[in-house]
Amino acid sequence: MSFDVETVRKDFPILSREVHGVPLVYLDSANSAQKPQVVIDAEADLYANHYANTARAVHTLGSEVTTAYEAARDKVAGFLNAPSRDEVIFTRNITEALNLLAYSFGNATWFPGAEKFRIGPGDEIVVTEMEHHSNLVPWQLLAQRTGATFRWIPIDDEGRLVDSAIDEVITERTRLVSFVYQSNALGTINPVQRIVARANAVGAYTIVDAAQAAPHLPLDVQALGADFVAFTGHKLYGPSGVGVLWGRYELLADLPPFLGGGEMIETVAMEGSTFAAPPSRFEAGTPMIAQAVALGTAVDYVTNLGITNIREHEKALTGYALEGLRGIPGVRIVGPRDNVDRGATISFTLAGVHPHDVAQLLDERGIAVRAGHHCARPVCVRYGVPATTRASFGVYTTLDEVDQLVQGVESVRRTFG
Amino acid sequence: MSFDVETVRKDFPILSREVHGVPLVYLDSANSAQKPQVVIDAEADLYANHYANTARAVHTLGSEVTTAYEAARDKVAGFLNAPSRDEVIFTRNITEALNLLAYSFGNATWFPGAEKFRIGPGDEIVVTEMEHHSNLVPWQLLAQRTGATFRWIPIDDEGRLVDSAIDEVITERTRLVSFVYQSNALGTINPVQRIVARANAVGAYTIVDAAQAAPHLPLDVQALGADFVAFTGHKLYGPSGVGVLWGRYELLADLPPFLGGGEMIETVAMEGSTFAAPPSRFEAGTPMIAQAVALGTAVDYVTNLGITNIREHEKALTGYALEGLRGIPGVRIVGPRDNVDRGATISFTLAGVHPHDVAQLLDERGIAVRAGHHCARPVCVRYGVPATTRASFGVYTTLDEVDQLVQGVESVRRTFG
Amino acid sequence: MSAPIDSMYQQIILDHYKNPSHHGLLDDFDAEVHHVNPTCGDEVTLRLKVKDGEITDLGWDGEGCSISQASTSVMSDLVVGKPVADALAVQQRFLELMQSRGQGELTDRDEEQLDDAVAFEGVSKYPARVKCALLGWMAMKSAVAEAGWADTEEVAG
Amino acid sequence: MSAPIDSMYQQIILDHYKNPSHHGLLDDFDAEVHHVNPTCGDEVTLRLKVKDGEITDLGWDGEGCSISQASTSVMSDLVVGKPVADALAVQQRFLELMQSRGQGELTDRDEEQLDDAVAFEGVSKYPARVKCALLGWMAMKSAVAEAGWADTEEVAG
Ligand SMILES: Cc1ncc(COP(=O)(O)O)c(C=O)c1O
Ligand SMILES: Cc1ncc(COP(=O)(O)O)c(C=O)c1O
Repeated sequence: MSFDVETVRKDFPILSREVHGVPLVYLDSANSAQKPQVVIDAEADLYANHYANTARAVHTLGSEVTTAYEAARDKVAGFLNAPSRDEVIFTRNITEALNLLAYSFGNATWFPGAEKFRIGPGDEIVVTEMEHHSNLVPWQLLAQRTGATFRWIPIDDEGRLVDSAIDEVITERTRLVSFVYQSNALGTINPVQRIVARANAVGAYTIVDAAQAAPHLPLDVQALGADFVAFTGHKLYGPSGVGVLWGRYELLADLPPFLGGGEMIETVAMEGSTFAAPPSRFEAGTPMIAQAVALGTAVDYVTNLGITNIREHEKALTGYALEGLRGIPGVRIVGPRDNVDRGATISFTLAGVHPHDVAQLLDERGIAVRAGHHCARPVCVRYGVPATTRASFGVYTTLDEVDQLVQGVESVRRTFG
Repeated sequence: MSFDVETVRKDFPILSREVHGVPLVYLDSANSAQKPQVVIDAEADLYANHYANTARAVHTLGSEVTTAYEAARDKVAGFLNAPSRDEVIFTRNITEALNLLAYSFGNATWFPGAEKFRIGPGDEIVVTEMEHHSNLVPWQLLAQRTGATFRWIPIDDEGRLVDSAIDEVITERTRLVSFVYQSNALGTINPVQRIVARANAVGAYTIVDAAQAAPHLPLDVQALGADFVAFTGHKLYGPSGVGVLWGRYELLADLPPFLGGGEMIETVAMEGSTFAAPPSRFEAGTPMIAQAVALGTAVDYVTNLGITNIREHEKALTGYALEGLRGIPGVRIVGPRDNVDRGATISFTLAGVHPHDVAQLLDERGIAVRAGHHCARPVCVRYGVPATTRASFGVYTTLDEVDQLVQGVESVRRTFG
Repeated sequence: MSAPIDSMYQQIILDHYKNPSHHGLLDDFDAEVHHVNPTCGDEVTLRLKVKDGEITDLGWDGEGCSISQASTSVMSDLVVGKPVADALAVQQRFLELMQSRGQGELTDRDEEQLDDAVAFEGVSKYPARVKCALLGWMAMKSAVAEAGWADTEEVAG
Repeated sequence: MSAPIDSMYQQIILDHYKNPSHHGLLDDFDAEVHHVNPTCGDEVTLRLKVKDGEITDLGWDGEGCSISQASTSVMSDLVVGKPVADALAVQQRFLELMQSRGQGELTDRDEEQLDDAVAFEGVSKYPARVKCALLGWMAMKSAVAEAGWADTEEVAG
């Protein structure tokens, strides 16, 4: 590990908190990550010293805030290795980014010049069985609106996509494939390039849900090769309320608008309106100004730690935790059991104890983990469990915290034994 | 005035800033308001001490943050005098709130059980000629999607709705009337109850854009009588990135969903999904957690000052400013000239000088005003001007600042004279 | 290594979870209801018999966390053999306790009335878990209504 | 009461705004373009004549703020009578100055080349106004291309 975790921890004020009289052990970063002081300060400083609305004012504050907002766009473009800053669209979260695409594709039905995005009866929309609801429901709804068929690539017992199904499910009828890079429920890292290659071969658009990948893996949109990639700020140590959609400029340029309103227009008349070029076309209304700026700070923070250092750090934690948890009688890992092609997120069940009870008892020891279906209910259905307990790690997680997790689960087992 | 403006000013850190070496005179609150320290602290405190994701975790931080988020909903419900807290939906901004309605009405075309919201050819959607683009473009797009007819109530030379047109334009064919309470471009306060009564008489749904009303006028949804009311947080001294949609529960209960994703579902299966009750149904994905909480703080702040005190304070400022500006040769007020049924927003032109030049020269004196079409281009078209200069006031604005504005405009006139 | 003294998981709760009372569905019943907690998926199916204004028997089956299962068990012990009015009164008191956010003051009378159910006091501090604790109680209330004994006033009067 | 010394509104700008050069459209021209700044609605229509690689005449009409109108006037003075290559070189230098965000260093050569246009240096500090200052210059560049003299290299060589 090329960064010192104890130094990193000092950047996060909440980590000095106690819970039930014991120090907080925060193992719920896949749900939402904690914020370093620099990110908190970035928002506060903007409000206290430079705040105004963006892009709409000629006065000094307006100019300062616009510069800060657009600088955040540059930072995100750099983080994603995007060919152009105009390909970076700020959204509320990744959920909005994915719905933006679903609605813009839907609007292609009637929007002039957008024929190439049209989807209708006979066409197929493909996702995977391990999607987060935010990358599943928008496409189910789009299929219902357009009459297209909704299909999915199944997962195997180890929590991986069934490889042969990739070629079977993605066919000449497929118009669009939207899939997760790293699963939030299983930890699985999917073969993005393999899927993109298959989709390209049949002429389907590709969308990558990088919500869980962004904080943990290098995210190079040119290397991934997909048409659209989205992530969410709050999991990347950024503030709540901001996310990002990246898309190829030549596609964004023809994609119909989603939300109508201020700043996304070219000209408005009562008789009809025309629309601005990307990214403005997709940023209707007053943006999440302070949040986008602070997301820029978060991107800097992560870049400074080094995403490969982070990956290395988390990989060590994951291997150690998998080993510890597998050693407890009754523990079943839901997802890849080995530390290969998987991220720092571990879902498990404990025989005879409901996941909510596991999580609650861990909380009484200061350990914060999540229990539930993690917004990926089909995964639970697939493995025949009502829910799982999930521990997930971040830049501030220590091996000692993993020890506490393992001891905690062992103690839960004995309480219910 | 029952509050002391000098005391209020101390709550806003940015007001001690200088611009071009002179103290900031911020007269652009209608664009976005400045933030009191308590609002800035509310976000920062949440991140530093209580942060986690909402509604998804059984651990202590998750429980604390959920409590804080839901308490903000209670505060907003109180602020709006909403019959039920479940009628309060957090959105990104009012632009999203209005688009949410436009898309949900659009989804009624195919959504089971939503027949009563269906709009199609032969139906009419009505707005006014003074709408902000955010309450105009979504309805133009909805009309295009559904084949409905888009109509509008015209405005007169003084910047008021043509009263007789209210009855002429809203007819038995009207399905939906969406209109602004207080115009951001003209300052006009519209007769909400008059319009709602007419719409009710013909069985049309009513939507009130209260973006400019919320910070300045009592906003009692029960007294207004409309079906839906929306506002935006950043104009109400709250953070950027959060807004509110209020709707009658019995309507929200049947309204189709908008964005699909986490937390808006009841149950998800690959074969199809069902949706949660309001407000969750309309809050897909991780919400603007810290922003909603801080909006709650902003609502408390405004409530403590007292909205009627604020109105009184701003009315005095507006009267004084109208008088001062009207006294300058070449100044034309665009909007109501008198201080009756109008808010603390004054648009004007100065003969022979472009509005951008007026604003820029005022900025050189530290005075921040906005120049442009204020996202209401049809208003400029109506009055045959390319743009206007707009000064707008807030709780922290002083009579002395109004003097500086008037002197500034006079000086611009002489510079170009 | 064990849970803290003020743990939500009182021994009484664990005992009821491991050995639930009135578990298993009745063959002879006046009403059946099925309740689900959509947030976490906990489920309970409950059947009961009412005779002359008294809950003469109750049986249930369920799936979920220890809080929902144990609470249903405790509820069953408390209401079987009681007049409907009394059962609903206990239900009401339990509901209030659960909604007290850890601020509930238990009088001696409460302790007597709620018996084992006082062990759930700690749950009220966790809004996310309150619904778990209430699941069986709400099901009982619905079942009573289903059986035609809804109106407390009337029954009590 | 007047604007500060470092005002964006240098006297030169105000003078050009009040008495614009080459204002009015030509009847005899090789190319016409119409440019609009969508952000603020400023417009310019520009016609020019090119003969033997030299801009022999140029006339324009427009609407908008003093920055866009004065800048177009200054540009006209600078390019009329110049070889296309030189005009485009000045245009390029002006563009750089505008994009310098107030950090542009003006050499003596720049001052000579840009002449009155140096008065717009202050505009570069205001991203929102840079497009205003560039409007006429961009129109000129387009018009030259339209007239068939796009490639600087070629023209210069
Ligand atoms: C009347 C009115 N409606 C809608 C809006 C849009 O608000 P927002 O940009 O916060 O969505 C504004 C302000 O910009 C407004 O003044
Ligand atoms: C894989 C994945 N996709 C999408 C989301 C949705 O993110 P958000 O709620 O920020 O929109 C999440 C997290 O909740 C996730 O883990």
